[in-house]
Amino acid sequence: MSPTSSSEDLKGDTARRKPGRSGSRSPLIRFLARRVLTALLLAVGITLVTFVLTNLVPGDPVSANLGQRALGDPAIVAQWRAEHGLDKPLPQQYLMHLQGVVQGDLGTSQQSHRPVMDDLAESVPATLELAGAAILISLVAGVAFGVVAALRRDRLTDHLLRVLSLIGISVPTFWLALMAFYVFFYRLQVTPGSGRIDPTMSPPPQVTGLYTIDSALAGQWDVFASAVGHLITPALVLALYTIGLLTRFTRSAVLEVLGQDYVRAARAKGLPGRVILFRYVLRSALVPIITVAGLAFGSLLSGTVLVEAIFAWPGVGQYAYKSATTLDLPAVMGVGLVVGGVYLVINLIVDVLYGVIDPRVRLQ
Amino acid sequence: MAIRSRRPGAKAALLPVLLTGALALAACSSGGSSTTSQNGGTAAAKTLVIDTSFDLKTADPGRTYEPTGLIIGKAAYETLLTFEGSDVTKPVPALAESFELSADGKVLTLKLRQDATFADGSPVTADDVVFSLNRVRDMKGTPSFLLDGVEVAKSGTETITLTSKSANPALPYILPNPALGILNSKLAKEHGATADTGDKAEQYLNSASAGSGPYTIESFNVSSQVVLKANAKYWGATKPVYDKVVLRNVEAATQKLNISRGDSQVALNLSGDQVAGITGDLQIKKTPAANVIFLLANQNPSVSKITSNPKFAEAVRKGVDYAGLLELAGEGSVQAPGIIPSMLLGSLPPDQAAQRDVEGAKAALKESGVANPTVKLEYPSELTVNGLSFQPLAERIQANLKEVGITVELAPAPITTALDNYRNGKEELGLWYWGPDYPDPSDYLAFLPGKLVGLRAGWKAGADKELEAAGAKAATTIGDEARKQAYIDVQTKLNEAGTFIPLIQPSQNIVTAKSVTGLEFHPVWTVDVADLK
Amino acid sequence: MSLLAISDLKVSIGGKEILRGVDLDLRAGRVHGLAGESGSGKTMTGLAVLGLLPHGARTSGRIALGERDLLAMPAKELNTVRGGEVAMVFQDPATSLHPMLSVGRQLTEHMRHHLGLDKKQARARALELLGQVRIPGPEGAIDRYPHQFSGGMRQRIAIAIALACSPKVLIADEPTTALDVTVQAGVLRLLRGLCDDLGLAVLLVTHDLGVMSAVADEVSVMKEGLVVETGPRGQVLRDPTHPYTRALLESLPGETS
Amino acid sequence: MTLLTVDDLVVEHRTPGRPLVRAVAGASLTVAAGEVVGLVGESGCGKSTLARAVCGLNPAASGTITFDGHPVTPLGLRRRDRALAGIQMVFQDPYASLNPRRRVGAQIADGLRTAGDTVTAPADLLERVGLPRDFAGRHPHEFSGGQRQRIAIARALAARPTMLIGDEPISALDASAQAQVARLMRDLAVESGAGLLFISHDLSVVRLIADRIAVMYLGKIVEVGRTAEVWADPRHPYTKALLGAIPAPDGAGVLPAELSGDVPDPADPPPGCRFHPRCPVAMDVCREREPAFGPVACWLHEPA
Amino acid sequence: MKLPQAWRQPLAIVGGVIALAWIVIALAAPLLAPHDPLAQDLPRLASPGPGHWFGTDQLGRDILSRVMYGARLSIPLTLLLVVLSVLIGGLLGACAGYFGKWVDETIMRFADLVFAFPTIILAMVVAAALGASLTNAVLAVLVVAWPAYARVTRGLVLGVREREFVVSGRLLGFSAWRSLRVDVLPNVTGPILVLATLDIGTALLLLSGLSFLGLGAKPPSPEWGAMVASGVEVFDSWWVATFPGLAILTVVLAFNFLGDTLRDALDPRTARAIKERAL
Repeated sequence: MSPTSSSEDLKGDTARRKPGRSGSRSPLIRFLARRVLTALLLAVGITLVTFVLTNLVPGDPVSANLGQRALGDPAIVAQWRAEHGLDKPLPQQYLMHLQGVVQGDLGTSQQSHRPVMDDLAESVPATLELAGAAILISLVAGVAFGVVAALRRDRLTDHLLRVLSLIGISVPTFWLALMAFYVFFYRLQVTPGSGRIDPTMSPPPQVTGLYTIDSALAGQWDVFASAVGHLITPALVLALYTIGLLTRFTRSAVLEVLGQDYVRAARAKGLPGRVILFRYVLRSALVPIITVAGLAFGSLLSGTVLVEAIFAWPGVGQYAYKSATTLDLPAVMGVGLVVGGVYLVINLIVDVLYGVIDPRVRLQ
Repeated sequence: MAIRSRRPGAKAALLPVLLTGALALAACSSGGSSTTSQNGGTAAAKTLVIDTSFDLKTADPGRTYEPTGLIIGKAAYETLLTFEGSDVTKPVPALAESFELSADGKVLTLKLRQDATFADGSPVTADDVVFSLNRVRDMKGTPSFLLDGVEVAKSGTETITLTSKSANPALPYILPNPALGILNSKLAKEHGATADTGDKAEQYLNSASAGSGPYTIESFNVSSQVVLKANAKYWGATKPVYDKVVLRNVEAATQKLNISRGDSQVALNLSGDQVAGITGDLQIKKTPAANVIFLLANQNPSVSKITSNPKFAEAVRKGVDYAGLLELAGEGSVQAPGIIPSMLLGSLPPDQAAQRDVEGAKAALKESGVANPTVKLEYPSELTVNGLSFQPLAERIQANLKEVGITVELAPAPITTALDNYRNGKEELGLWYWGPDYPDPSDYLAFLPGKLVGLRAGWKAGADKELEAAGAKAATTIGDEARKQAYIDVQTKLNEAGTFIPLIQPSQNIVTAKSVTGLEFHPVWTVDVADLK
Repeated sequence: MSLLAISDLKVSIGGKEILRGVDLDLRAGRVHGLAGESGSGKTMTGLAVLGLLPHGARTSGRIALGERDLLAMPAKELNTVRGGEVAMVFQDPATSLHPMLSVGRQLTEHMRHHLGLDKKQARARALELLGQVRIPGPEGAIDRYPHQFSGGMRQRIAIAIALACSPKVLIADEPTTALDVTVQAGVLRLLRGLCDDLGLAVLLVTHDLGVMSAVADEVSVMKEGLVVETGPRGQVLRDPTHPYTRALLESLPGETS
Repeated sequence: MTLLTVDDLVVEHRTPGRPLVRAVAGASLTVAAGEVVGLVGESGCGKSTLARAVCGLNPAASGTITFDGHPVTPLGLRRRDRALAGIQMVFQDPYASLNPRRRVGAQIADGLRTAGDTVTAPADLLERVGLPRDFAGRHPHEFSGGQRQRIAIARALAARPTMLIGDEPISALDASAQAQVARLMRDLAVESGAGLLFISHDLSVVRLIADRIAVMYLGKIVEVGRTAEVWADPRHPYTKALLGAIPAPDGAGVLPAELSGDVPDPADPPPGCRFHPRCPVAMDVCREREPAFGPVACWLHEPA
Repeated sequence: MKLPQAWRQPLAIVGGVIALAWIVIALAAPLLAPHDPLAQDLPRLASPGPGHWFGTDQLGRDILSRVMYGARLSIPLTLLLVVLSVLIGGLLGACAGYFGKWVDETIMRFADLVFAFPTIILAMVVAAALGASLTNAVLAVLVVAWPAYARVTRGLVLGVREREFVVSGRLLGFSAWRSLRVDVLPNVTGPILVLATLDIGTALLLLSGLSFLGLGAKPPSPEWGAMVASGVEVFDSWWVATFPGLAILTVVLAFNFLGDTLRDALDPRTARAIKERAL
């Protein structure tokens, strides 16, 4: 059950966030200190949980990483174990890993034989590009639909959007990905195939790792077009759930704000509807919307595991899946850390946005 | 998290520039301000896109043992011997000019070509050969067993001798394995190659190739794609046709869509069902693969009192509907009469294949004295062989045996777990496959009691003396006809014992665009990219 | 002079009649008090004038602002009346000011919209208004946010906002109910003073007969959607004719009981 | 006989990340059995906090509260001390004071159980607060605010309290119901011989029912006295201002007197007399020293 | 609760009818299904047509029958899963909210930790650790599902705990436990039930997602996610993946329709809106 599945939860969350932010002395420093502390605790927690879980999995990483023939040779197996530190007792393995993490070394992946850092450096931008595009699409579409639904409350448009948004949160992502790929790519032949760009093209020079941005920066417009083309379908598939979620949230948030006294007061001032909507209503409604969007990003990361597989998107979801099924401990822990980090960064962004939007948060 | 340079090419350029010649130039140009227009700018830049489900861990030939790795290894490295086309019965010279096996089968003498050069232009020397082969053996990587007990020595600049302790008639068949590709020892040593367990060259070899093959590695990612680039200085007579070859990691189902739409030119892993729906301007090549899918019935009574009962094994063997399994595997697949696949020396003739006999199976089950047995069938859930998933096979076997009166509980597990149980001989019934490490029947002696695969079936040495004796004889027999007879004898006995029940050889279905010619399926390295035109 | 005349105003929401024919007459410089218990329809009357009734409300009757009928007015035109000619102050300043917009912004934007002032002019006028409602330090106050003010100050700000476009009619809906008595006194004095100085016609909706007695010139008492009694303050509060008004007065914990 | 003694009570509110607020800053008060004490003051002056502290709902930072000889201890997760069950409270919000999921009768029965009363029926208590007996079987949402407040009173009474506390019990009610409910509370308390501490910001209601009035300003009690005396002759300038600000519904058109300035932030109270920044008659001494005495905490009325 | 009015909403009716239909299918699958869901006796990969309206799969099994039998697996397990998450999460959240202090800190930090993982990845690792089976998949989803309830319940309890009737109860001598049981919990169940109804869909999506990844149902059991996964291999035979996917979609949709309506009925603001319309 994704954390985004309940409005109560989210409202509770916003409500909890607002008070108690920052203190009287140096609010920023206190705030940051608390964040960093949380981050550290979370990081340790994540590594511990992944470590324990991965070690609970029956099976031996050796089996996933050596050939059938080599598995029969104890010398090769022992050599492989020693190479990956698996001959050490578990607590020591964990401590060694933590030590590495502290030094910025996530270890070497057992399956790719490369530093986990390098693997992540390749897969994370791919996922960020996909998830970022999806969240962008869902924000724009979700907020727009939600506002329209709220303004057309109880009319046909509203009912239609309500049903559509419910469908959006009800479609199994993996199935939708499959259907989209089958219909648009295979049957209708309107979308490009799997991967991030046309296979005949070289990726643009690395700046951000996001092909769309990098290609635009380099002025390689053919690559840009290809990257965007490849991005659209998976991003849309991934976004559908979030669009549904945000539509519903925006609708209720806007309705709630529309019922506020200050909106009535604004109408009493004779302000045009447009001004009231954008300046008075949306501004307030943005607070819960941002909370949901932040949480939705988390659920998008879940979705990528399923979508990336079907669109052969070389992202962190695929990497995580592969690492988890091959018991590639350093990789799983690396993924855990990155994802936890993303979670924290998103929380931070959400908090900062609260401050930007709401002076009550800012000026305490 | 520091976002490091994404492209291996770029990384290479950042390293101290130790590269010489074309490789360095290429690396710089692709790593620096390279753009697509530059890459694609050369008027007739030809790109070939190959879709395959990656089974890939490394591009270091000394560690490579996975199908995808072998494709890459074959393209980037060259071996002393090779096979002509898809014929694996006769090794032919490659980097070696000629070879000769001594009468006792212990010493293989090879004469090295003098005109071969690595991609950086330096010549392939005897030292490179000795270093490369020793490295594979001593590094204790996955393929090291290929050269177990083989001493490599050079005499002069042209001659290499490989000496084994006992007769090793399979050695010429082993040498073509791309894992035994010859690498530029100077370059490799500069990047950490030490030819022992402390070897550190893998990272370098994953980003650039140090071989003499027609292609070099431009970029390498174990989970998404590998890009090969034509070796502009290839010494051989047949120059690489494509400027760039992209191998993408794509699920079998997607491979089909991609090739149907022209998004790729080669699809390597389509299952029979997927090929059946292919239409349009595509060429389909269906060849029985060298992989043999088999059932194992554990002989260790402490693992299973049921499967160790020989009559029970017989019931299973008679109970399986082989035709039904072939139907699932699709056109081009064949039933495996014995454990040795059809294209190898010593394979059993098709008429010796087991037939379904439900009544016979029921009778055998009755004889076994086990009433209403329930057995657990373990298999790797996500494993596919030649595009064929184990899942439906297991389900069909379950249904088949139900008719006989055997209840089969399916226990799929991720490969790590399943393989672990298999390796430790803990599976009651197992569904696995074996692909030849090298195209020689001696590879299959592993199935005998006390041997690698035999032990996995709980078959300890001494469990079947007669069979073991036949195996020992086959191992040392020299001469094709004699060997053939010896291996047929081994397999007949093996089938009688019933520990392993060979099922099918799936079809390797390769679909190519009309524009692509020259494709040959190869049992060892699947496909030689250099063949494609 | 009658500025705003409400005649036979009927409002129904969801089929239920909330107002059943209300007549009121507001005159310049006079405070007209509208009393009644909760649910009597007094707030609805105030909202009806500005067309701010809840979703799905139906109206009939006439609300005449001079010659024009506000009920029949197209939405666009009504928007120019709102805030421009008729302004409103709400019950709770804690909720009627937007918490995320600065005081200055909430003071100026409708001025710029209605009066076409530029940023600078609007700000100057805003400062003047803040002084007029006796906000200490208008220069500093204008850039602050509502939560940085006390309840009484917020209500003064709300009054300043209402006065910004020099309306002729001010509707004050329970403007002091959310305030403490000591603060209430100040706001009532301010309201009375503005009415006298600017010649505003004020409709003061309140349930508090004490407040009514303090500032209203005329008093109307509502019950169940109808005005049961209207008259000068002294007469209605001291010598009510309608039994309901009497009952209201008697329930009060004053000396009269 | 003094039933409840509050002596120099200090109650602090801590919110992480915010300055400490002394909601009650050294208040003393007594209530005798059968006596009705009205506690008045503006919102935020700490009167509700004081009431909650008396019930053990807010811990005292310093000072003592004694009820019938027992010290009042803060209510933790354990059951409330039996000896303190004699203090019962009626809250402000009639819509939150009853459990919406339980029948009214059952909730009143809770009170009876507390008193160990097996004879009285919940319906009897409903009758006492002027409601029909058959209301016992209904759920709270079927009632108006005034009715709910009566039910809440009935529940509190069921526990046979010797000390009843009303925390703004009438402020959410319609004007016409306010006086009735207030009188009901008084009558029932006095009838049963219990003390009543009645908290309100509405002086006119308090005046109606209280024997004594305590006026609170910014965490302190600034004046205590017999209701009639305080009403007729308020001595503290704040009490004067408070009384002067009440508009009389006499139809005379007299604007109430204004008290300038705002209530200061309780987290940062002014030095000296807390009222001095708003006091029309403030003297130098008021700015420097706090008048920590009674019954009128004002330098003008320093006891000899 | 204003259920009777809520039920008059078209969404609720549609949701109710679909949910009811699925429950009937689940209960009566043996009677309704035209074929044995496990029998491999039909032509392989036959397209939808008479005799096999949803077509057949790779092994020649009737997809319609499998989809019907799938309801017997997915629906009860999903319900069980949600009930368990509500019980575990609700209880932990209620304790955290009511008792506060270190109890709160411990439980909520733990919940935060779970939240920091993408649900499916955590569930994936848990499922892998426990071994692939539908029950283990339920356990895996349980691991990631309870914190949502813990959070919501905690928030609700925090809100209710300070309500005046709860305080009144404590003043009347209720023990903390009795207070929690009598006054607090009954007043938080409504919203939690709504959340649970809405979560039935999410839970089914997650469960079938795990099966899709091969970490759930064991073959040959006709679990919908696993059926979609097997359909991936035979893209051309679109029916293999389409129908089980539609099954998931309709069940999730039905419960979301119901949950949505319930929420409207319960949420005071929207409840008012419904009432207004009904008036």
